[in-house]
Amino acid sequence: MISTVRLQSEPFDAAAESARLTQGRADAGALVTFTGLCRGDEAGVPINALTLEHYPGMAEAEIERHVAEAKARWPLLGVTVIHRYGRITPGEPIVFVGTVSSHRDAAFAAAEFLMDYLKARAPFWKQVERRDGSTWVEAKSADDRAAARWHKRTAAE
Amino acid sequence: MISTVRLQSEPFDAAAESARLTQGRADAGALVTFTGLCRGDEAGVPINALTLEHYPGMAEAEIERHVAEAKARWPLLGVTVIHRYGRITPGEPIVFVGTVSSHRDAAFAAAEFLMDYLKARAPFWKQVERRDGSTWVEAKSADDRAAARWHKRTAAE
Amino acid sequence: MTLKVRYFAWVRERVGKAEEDVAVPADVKTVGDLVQWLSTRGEEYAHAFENPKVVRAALDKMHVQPEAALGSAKEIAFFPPMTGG
Amino acid sequence: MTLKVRYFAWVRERVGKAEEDVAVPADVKTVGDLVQWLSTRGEEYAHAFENPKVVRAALDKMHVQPEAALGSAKEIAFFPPMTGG
Repeated sequence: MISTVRLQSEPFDAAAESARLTQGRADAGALVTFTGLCRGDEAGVPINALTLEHYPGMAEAEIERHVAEAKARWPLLGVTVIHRYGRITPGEPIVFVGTVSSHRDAAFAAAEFLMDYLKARAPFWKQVERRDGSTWVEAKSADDRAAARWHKRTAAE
Repeated sequence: MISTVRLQSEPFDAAAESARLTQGRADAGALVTFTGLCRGDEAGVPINALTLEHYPGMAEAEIERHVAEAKARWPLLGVTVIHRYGRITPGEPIVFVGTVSSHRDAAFAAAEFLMDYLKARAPFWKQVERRDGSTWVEAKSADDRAAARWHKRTAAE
Repeated sequence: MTLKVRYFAWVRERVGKAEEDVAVPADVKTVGDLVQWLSTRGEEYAHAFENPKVVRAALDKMHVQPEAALGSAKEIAFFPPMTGG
Repeated sequence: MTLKVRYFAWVRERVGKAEEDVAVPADVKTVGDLVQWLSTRGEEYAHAFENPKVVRAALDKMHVQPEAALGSAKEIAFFPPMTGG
């Protein structure tokens, strides 16, 4: 299985990353991609930009660990995770998760699992830049719950 | 909300369709795409091609109806569904579903809903072409169950 | 009543044609009645409908159950379970 | 024992620095002990850790709970709940 994990400050091309995942292979039946983008507003108020702070070293390790867990849980043929840090303006991509499998259930489940974990566990912090100053985005308890459902599933297995 | 539904025999560029869904918009927080591809084997046996037969008129209507239902259930900003018919060789895309929303849960749920329904309800039939002849793919009861889970959810609401 | 009947996938192959116009007798009221009546029209139909539970139907391009009344429909289609996506 | 302590996001802003090397007293055994001890070092620390439940910790780049022993770790980090993805 080919897996790619990248942290970078530069923008990336989600479409090209998506194409790369299935290029030249005939065993892939299903490709699921998630692209998280910077919106022009946060809670209804316009923003100028987001700035993402991260914990270098730990962020890579956390993502690699979750990619390994996804590979152990589902029959994956390829995984790509890209997460940006630094200043990101509205319309730009922040995060990309792409999963390839022979069947759609595995590709969907692995992509959702990775996104839930990135939201709740990967050491990134978003700061919103508005005309009148900057504020840190508050974590949502919904994100913790979304990540927790994968724990429950393990326990039930 | 912009929605695109296309049935076509020609191949399509999943990456370009994916890029088109979020181009030039700053309200999209999440893009989920699913691409179904023709595998080089079916149940472990190599294949030359798939041929998809469809019911013109009904296929479009069924897909449009499910796109409308997805729009009613989730706050979507954009949906694209493309389904091919005719002869498709290994590595080529068969189906594409792309959903855009401000939040990831809606985008994931709508994409899975549309794929489950396409599998179980859209009038397409796959024929596998092997060196020694052609056979029709049998429907999987797992696909019926996958589609049925969305009914249950409605009943519980 | 004249109804356009269409066949898809292996139902089409067994019947040996993609579509035909059929004069439906007055006592054939439902989709199920039509399947039964078609089955009496020859071996190829009997073969196509030998397991009626497997064959699905759409009336004027909407999925229907065997109990559905033909009513004033213009077109009916018979096909195996779908395998798209 | 000397430990590199790193701060992120608003914890960093409140403490007023991104990292520092700290000589940890022998009776500071756990992550929770360290938080308590840091809080006594000045107003900026007291402010950063005023609600210890909100501040998360990672020991040698792994998430840990307050009960975790510092052991022979080389680096600890404190930060708010994560908001990536």
